[in-house]
Amino acid sequence: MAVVELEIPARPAYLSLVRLVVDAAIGSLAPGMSPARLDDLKIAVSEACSNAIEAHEAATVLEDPVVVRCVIEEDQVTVQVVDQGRGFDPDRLEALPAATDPRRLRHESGLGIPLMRTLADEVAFTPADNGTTVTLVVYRPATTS
Amino acid sequence: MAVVELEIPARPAYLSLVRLVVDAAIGSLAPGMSPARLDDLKIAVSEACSNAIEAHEAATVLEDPVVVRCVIEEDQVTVQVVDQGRGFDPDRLEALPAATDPRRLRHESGLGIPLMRTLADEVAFTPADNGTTVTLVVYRPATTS
Amino acid sequence: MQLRTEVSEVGGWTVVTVHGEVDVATAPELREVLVRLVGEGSAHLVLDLDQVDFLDSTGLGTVISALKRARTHGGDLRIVCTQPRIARLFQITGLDKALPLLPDVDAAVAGA
Amino acid sequence: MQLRTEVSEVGGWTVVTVHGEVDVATAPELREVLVRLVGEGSAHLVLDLDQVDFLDSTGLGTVISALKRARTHGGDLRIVCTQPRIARLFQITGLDKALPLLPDVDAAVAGA
Ligand SMILES: Nc1ncnc2c1ncn2[C@@H]1O[C@H](COP(=O)(O)OP(=O)(O)O)[C@@H](O)[C@H]1O
Ligand SMILES: Nc1ncnc2c1ncn2[C@@H]1O[C@H](COP(=O)(O)OP(=O)(O)O)[C@@H](O)[C@H]1O
Repeated sequence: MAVVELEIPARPAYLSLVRLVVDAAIGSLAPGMSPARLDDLKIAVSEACSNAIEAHEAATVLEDPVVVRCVIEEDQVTVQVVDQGRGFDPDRLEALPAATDPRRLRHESGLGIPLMRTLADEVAFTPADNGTTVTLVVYRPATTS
Repeated sequence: MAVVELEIPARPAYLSLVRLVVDAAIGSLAPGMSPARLDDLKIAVSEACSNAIEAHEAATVLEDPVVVRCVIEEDQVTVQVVDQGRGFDPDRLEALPAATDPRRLRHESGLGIPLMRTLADEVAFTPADNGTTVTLVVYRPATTS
Repeated sequence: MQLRTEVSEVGGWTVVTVHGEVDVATAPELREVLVRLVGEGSAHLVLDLDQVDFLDSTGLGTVISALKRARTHGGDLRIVCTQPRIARLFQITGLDKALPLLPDVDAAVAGA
Repeated sequence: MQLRTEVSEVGGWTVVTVHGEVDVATAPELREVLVRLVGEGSAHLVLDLDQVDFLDSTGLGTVISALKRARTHGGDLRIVCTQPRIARLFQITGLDKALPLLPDVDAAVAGA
């Protein structure tokens, strides 16, 4: 198991650094991940970080860092995004209208969590005393090493 | 002031990730640093991390992470490399023979700290209870923003 | 990497080619370009996403918002997108139903 | 990025072109290539560093070690290096005094 942890200021300008680190830490150090799965994970992590940064803005804790932890294991890669915002209940989010429903286009936001749920193999939102931890897991195919 | 912190396993395979993060965190977020000074800083940080990783190997604390902290301020960029090795006294290192001395070529190692001292504007080695903190500072020219 | 947009005219449509990454940091820039174009009377927009390196849900939101704005002003918005990793996001969110992904600018202008 | 080496022959010299990054993680690989070549009788070496993306003190140490090994075996080692950011490291450490940096493989083979 290898752990790479990144702490960033809660600012959108750092999202691209997060993606770069996920790419480098996982792309080069977790052989066997396909580029497509790595892309999926990068989008999911970026969504989780965007929400974390937004949560720090909403809670006016902009001085506190957002933590991104990558855990590389034999059979899976886990990325945790830890924020210190006010938390939320993921089960109480408004569901999006069906894709064919004309009202679907009213929704310019609220797409992040549905994307995460599709792109990652496992997603968990864990409330903490002080914020939220989003855990994203992508499975790795068995490698012959 | 912006702080980006990276924690890596004490393994040489992660050195290239460290350089990438220094490049991305400082190159894109600290305007005004010339590419040449950024290169200098990247080499100095890489040398400090190599020593930190070596120190963890020597102290058999390979499970403990090495921490790289980038602090971007108006007039300077600081990178600290924090290890949990056994520490050392930088003033007691053997001096290299002069460049013109034929014995100079006997020295295949011991080049890292002399490089850091030349490449960074300030270098400090701070012993801690538990390891060493190397602080590397590179000045930023005043920007007109 | 920054966002960069190129604007050109093809067959009466205003083509906006997007380069770089579209995320929370850069989407406002893209939104501004699109709002300005519609404001200037260019409500028939083709958004070419084939040079995009990254796009997230904020990017999708920006596209929806521009589509609605274009239609409100009597125009429309058409998307060029053949990169599977970008197209995938429109498919997952069902947006490709409302907003078909076209293979190139000519197809977009032809509306096919 | 990994280290990659290409080996060719020019005018009786064995030219090793190094691509990628030379650091603690990859220097052992480079060292192995150089040791093997000298062991196989190719003690006249040109090390072309112009395709290197990164080199640190471990890389410098590997160069010194290969130089000594080549000389012990009746040969020599010559460096091609025109990238200022790599050349700078040889200058700072004074190694360019013992080991001149040459502008290209032809100059290295000519020994000029
Ligand atoms: N880490 C978080 N902390 C607090 N609230 C969150 C967090 N993540 C998501 N949320 C809430 O869930 C909502 C839906 O998130 P999401 O699906 O990503 O869409 P969007 O961010 O576009 O609103 C957010 O608007 C926010 O209210
Ligand atoms: N962080 C550190 N912890 C413990 N010892 C260190 C550390 N950094 C440097 N040293 C000691 O200083 C010596 C010289 O370091 P350096 O000049 O980088 O050359 P090298 O690493 O090639 O020996 C090392 O060999 C090591 O003994």
